[in-house]
Amino acid sequence: MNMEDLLALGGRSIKSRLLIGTGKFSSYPLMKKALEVAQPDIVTVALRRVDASSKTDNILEYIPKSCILMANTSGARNADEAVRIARLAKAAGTGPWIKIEVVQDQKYLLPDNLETLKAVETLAKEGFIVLPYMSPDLSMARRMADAGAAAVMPLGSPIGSNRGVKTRELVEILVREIKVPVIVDAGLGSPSDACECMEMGCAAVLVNTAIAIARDPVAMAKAFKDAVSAGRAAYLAGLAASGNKASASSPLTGFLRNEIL
Amino acid sequence: MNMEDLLALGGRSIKSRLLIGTGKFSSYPLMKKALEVAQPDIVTVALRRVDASSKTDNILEYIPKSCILMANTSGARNADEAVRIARLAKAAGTGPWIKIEVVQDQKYLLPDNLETLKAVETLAKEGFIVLPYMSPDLSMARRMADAGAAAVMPLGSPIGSNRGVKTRELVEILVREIKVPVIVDAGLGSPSDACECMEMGCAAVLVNTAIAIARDPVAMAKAFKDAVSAGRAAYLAGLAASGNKASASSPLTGFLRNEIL
Amino acid sequence: MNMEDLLALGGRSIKSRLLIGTGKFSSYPLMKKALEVAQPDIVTVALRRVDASSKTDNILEYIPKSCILMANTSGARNADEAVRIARLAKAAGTGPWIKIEVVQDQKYLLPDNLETLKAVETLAKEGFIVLPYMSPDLSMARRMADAGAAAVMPLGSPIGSNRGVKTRELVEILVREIKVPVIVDAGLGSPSDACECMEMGCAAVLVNTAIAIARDPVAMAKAFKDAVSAGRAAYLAGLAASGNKASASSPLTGFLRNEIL
Amino acid sequence: MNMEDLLALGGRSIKSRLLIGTGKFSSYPLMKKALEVAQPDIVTVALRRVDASSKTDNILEYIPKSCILMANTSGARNADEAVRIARLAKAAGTGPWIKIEVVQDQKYLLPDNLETLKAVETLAKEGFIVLPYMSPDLSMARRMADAGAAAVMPLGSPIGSNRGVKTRELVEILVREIKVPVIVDAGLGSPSDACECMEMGCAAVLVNTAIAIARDPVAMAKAFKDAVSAGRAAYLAGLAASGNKASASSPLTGFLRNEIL
Amino acid sequence: MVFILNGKQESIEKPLSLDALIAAKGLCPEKIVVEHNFSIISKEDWPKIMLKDQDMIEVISFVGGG
Amino acid sequence: MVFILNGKQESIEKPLSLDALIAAKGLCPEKIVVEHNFSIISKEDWPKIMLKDQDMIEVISFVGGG
Amino acid sequence: MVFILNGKQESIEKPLSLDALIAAKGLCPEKIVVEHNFSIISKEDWPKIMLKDQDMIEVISFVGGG
Amino acid sequence: MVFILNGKQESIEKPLSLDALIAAKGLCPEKIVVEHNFSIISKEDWPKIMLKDQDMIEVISFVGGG
Repeated sequence: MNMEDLLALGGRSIKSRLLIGTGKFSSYPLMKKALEVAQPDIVTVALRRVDASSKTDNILEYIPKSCILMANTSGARNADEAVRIARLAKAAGTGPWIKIEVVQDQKYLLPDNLETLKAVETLAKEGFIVLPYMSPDLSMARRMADAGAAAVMPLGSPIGSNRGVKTRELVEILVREIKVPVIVDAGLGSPSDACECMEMGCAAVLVNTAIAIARDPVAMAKAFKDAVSAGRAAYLAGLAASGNKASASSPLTGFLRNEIL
Repeated sequence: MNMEDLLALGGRSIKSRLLIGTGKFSSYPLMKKALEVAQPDIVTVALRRVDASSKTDNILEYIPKSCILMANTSGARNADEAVRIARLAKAAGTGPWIKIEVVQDQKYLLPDNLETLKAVETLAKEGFIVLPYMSPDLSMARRMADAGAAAVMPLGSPIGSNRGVKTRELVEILVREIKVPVIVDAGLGSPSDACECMEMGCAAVLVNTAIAIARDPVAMAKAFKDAVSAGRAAYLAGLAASGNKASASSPLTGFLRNEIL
Repeated sequence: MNMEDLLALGGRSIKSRLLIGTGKFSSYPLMKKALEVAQPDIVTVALRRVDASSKTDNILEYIPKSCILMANTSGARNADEAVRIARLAKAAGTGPWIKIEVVQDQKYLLPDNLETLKAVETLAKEGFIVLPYMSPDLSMARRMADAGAAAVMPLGSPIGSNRGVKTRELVEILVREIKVPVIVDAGLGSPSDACECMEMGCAAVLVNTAIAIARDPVAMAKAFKDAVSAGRAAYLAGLAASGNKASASSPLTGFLRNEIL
Repeated sequence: MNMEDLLALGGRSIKSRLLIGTGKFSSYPLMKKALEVAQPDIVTVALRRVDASSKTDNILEYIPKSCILMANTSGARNADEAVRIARLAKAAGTGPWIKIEVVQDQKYLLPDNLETLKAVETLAKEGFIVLPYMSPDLSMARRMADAGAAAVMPLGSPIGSNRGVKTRELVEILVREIKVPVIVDAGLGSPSDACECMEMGCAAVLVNTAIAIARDPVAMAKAFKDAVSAGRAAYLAGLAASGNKASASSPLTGFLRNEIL
Repeated sequence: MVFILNGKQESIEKPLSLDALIAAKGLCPEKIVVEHNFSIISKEDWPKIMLKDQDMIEVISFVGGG
Repeated sequence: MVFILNGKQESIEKPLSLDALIAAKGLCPEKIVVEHNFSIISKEDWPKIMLKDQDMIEVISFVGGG
Repeated sequence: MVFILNGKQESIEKPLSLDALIAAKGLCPEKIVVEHNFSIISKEDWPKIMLKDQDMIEVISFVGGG
Repeated sequence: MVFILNGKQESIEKPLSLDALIAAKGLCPEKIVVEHNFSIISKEDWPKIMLKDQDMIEVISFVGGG
């Protein structure tokens, strides 16, 4: 893949278009191995109350130092809570990168676009690099971009469902119409799903569950990495149009008829 | 991807699960570059009457010596013609590898499974390594395997249509039920299509048009190569099941409620 | 279909779950015939400046008196304009029924959920029966319902595109989670699309382009009417689950083996 | 639906394009009710060894006399067995109509196209009206038609799977290329599936499981009947093409801008 | 004196009421609604409204729409 | 003497005709078809067929099927 | 005197500073962030904060998340 | 005397062997295969084959194909 194809995001030049989430791995060491093979530039983490009794490791020690840490605001049910978590995350040392995730609906974990927009407005003003997880809607994506979102992250299908890009129709429109990068987040279940997103012209994808709960998360992480660069390369190389009829790839050899020309 | 994951085919151990067709490239040198980056083990060619007047190059000089040459029988309308072309190809030096392609229908270029089966029977007896291009039908695929086909090559969609794996329902059944490798041939339009086939458990894919007529065939060849290994790796790594509901990848942080536990 | 299966909407009991739009018909008399065969209870119309010079007929004379007239706010780019059009429509005699349509994007004509929500709030307070055309997003659909929308009308695909229910994943969630009726509006291109929506549990569908520009709009109107009742009936009759394996519908006759039992 | 739109099949003019199978109903009286509302012209039955001990009713007494009885050859594993069953059926009084069903594969119950073709040749010569259940393959469908099949019946998906028209790509080609009627058999799970087949230009559909195991088979039978006529009507009425962009169905009202023209 | 009717400027010499304007334009009262300087005027009030300079009048009716 | 009826072996002492067998089994002639050693026997010929040792008889009727 | 730590009420007899609390709980300062009555307190300020009755303290750290 | 080469009729006066024909046509032996009256002729046998009237010769080579 073209070495010069870097993604400009939050003032950085991002090499890997595969963002990886750190939830659901059976162990930190396993997660570390997966991150080492996938080599993401951006890795997401969450925040939680410390349980003084349990002596769990510090997850940050298992994430390559080269990675940009992006905390998410999971658990937030409105803009204020998201803002509060973002500030805690910054104080805790993840720096300015924040994935806004505001969810009211506990069944499908679908984002609340309106509260998410409010959080984008506040945090962008405070200098955060804001990547909102959102429901694919052009009008709200425009507002988030105008409010200073560094990218928009529409869902492909519900978080952890591994159902793929079921929202393709709407995501394709975002890709064409929104001026900031479009990163598909949530629901991608297989490398071919991620590859498809990149072929559509998405700037990147964020994957967590499909890697973390695979039988072999390390091999799956590598598979996603390769599929993402393949899809990006295909997008840049110009996919041929599809047609309804067949078009021979071999000459329809004449000699078999023995016709006298 | 696991170095030991080789495909046993025709008595050989095949490393690359991407077979490439050589038709439709705008030039032989361009084709050569594409083959050099994609590094296929098996490359298909066709036969045609020599035109004494035109001084075209010898395509074989543009195909890496390391590649297995597999002639196809394109142009054949029945088993006898396919057998005749196969023998000519062998005499011309492609060795025992032959892709059987028997087509009556000139609009969709769909294979004739019955004549194809007859050609498989004859050529397998003659010691050819026979890979039949076929319409995805379990009963005929079984017969071809029993008749000595080294693999079966069901179509994803019509040749050159770039429509993808429209026959997924039937191809998946072949993968589960047929004892020889299943190689999807024809119709794959993008790397994600190829990746999807590999995730389904196909042994390999054969791609020509989608690479040859891409804006940048060399980059597209590389993209297909990466997507195929990604899909294979994902198959081996065990894709997680997909579900109808969401499943949180982050803890639903408790501290925001400030509830007194 | 069960005679008692009526849709409670805006204080009325609606018999036909096919709402029809009146745009794009080649003539008013043709539209009249289509409405007569489809027998919708609710028909949408738009508003426009009178052109004193042209002596066009009054469309209302071509709509059966029994129909509920529902004006749309097409042309509105924000809530204020939508409210203004709604009031004009009411003054012009369509009564309290209003379809809110607020569109900024002129390429895909996608609704602006936020301005649409504001218009719902204002008009519901004024006593309108408000049906918002919206982008399928659970959080905004909930707000519209809470603000007094009589139903929510998510798009299946862009207006006039005839692409079908490309937003199925999100619409299905609305059907399960939203307490007001879900009516798929826009993009339904064929009776099978409408039938599919009803099988999913949608309360109704709104169709215009697919009927108006069919070769035979009258026959197509009847086809949509039948497909909608078929889909509704299937939903009520309880569709059987689908499986991955086959399940014989005939006994696998024993006598052919002539086995001695 | 147009009264003159009759299907010429086996020398008869068929009014209903919904053929119904009689397997899997919880009781004969229930089946009878379903047949009475769906009013099929053609109904399929199977043959089985009489169990002298059990005193089951005669299914024929529960099928309207007006229906054409078509026995299937389920249980046959090759052409000879199918021919033998066909002759028994004729002797038993179903007359010349026979659905050929030759299945080797007991997991997916997929038809054996080659043995099916042989049975078509034999039975057509004997004067049977032969409708072969087949795997959607153009070359074999052509042979069956040439051998005298009255129609070809490609599967939509495996028998009883209720998965719909997963073979659409291939069935559409049969519809365009085969000179006899194409009737989709097996796998149709919902009325919208049946409607879709008819919109594609199929001559008819054969449904059994989706009706028989619905919660309310009688209502479901009616739903399929209506969906089939809707789909046929839509096909005749000329479905409008679908597009990628939106196309306004309402005038984009000018007065809101208050611009001075 | 000038006024704006459906976005087009028009000028008149002598005083004119809304209903006279509608009549003059040959518009059918049954099928239209009239907005005068952004407020909707019911038919019975048309005679009471005398056009003033720079008045903005919109005359609207129904058309096909989805 | 033994014969096979629908795959089950049965034995009889004295001669038996097909129609007698059908009657003995209480099968309704209207709804069945009988195959004797692989050839279909029409109802009128049932009385003519006397069972022989090792005869194979199939009695078939219609059931639900798709 | 009582205070709320991560939602659990705790009581102490003698005065306690934030850093003393963290130390007492055996929490590793490097991996946590502390919120005192809804305002975030940087490590260097922990010693300055003496717990008061009804104070609400949250101690947060990173975990895996998508 | 006439023969058919790749579907085109050609005529010659004096006797001609297959290898002479190939040479005359300027075809590169390495990249072609020759069929003479439906049987494939290996390069070493080309000189032995003298063209006869109505002979049918096909000269084939590889091209791109999928």
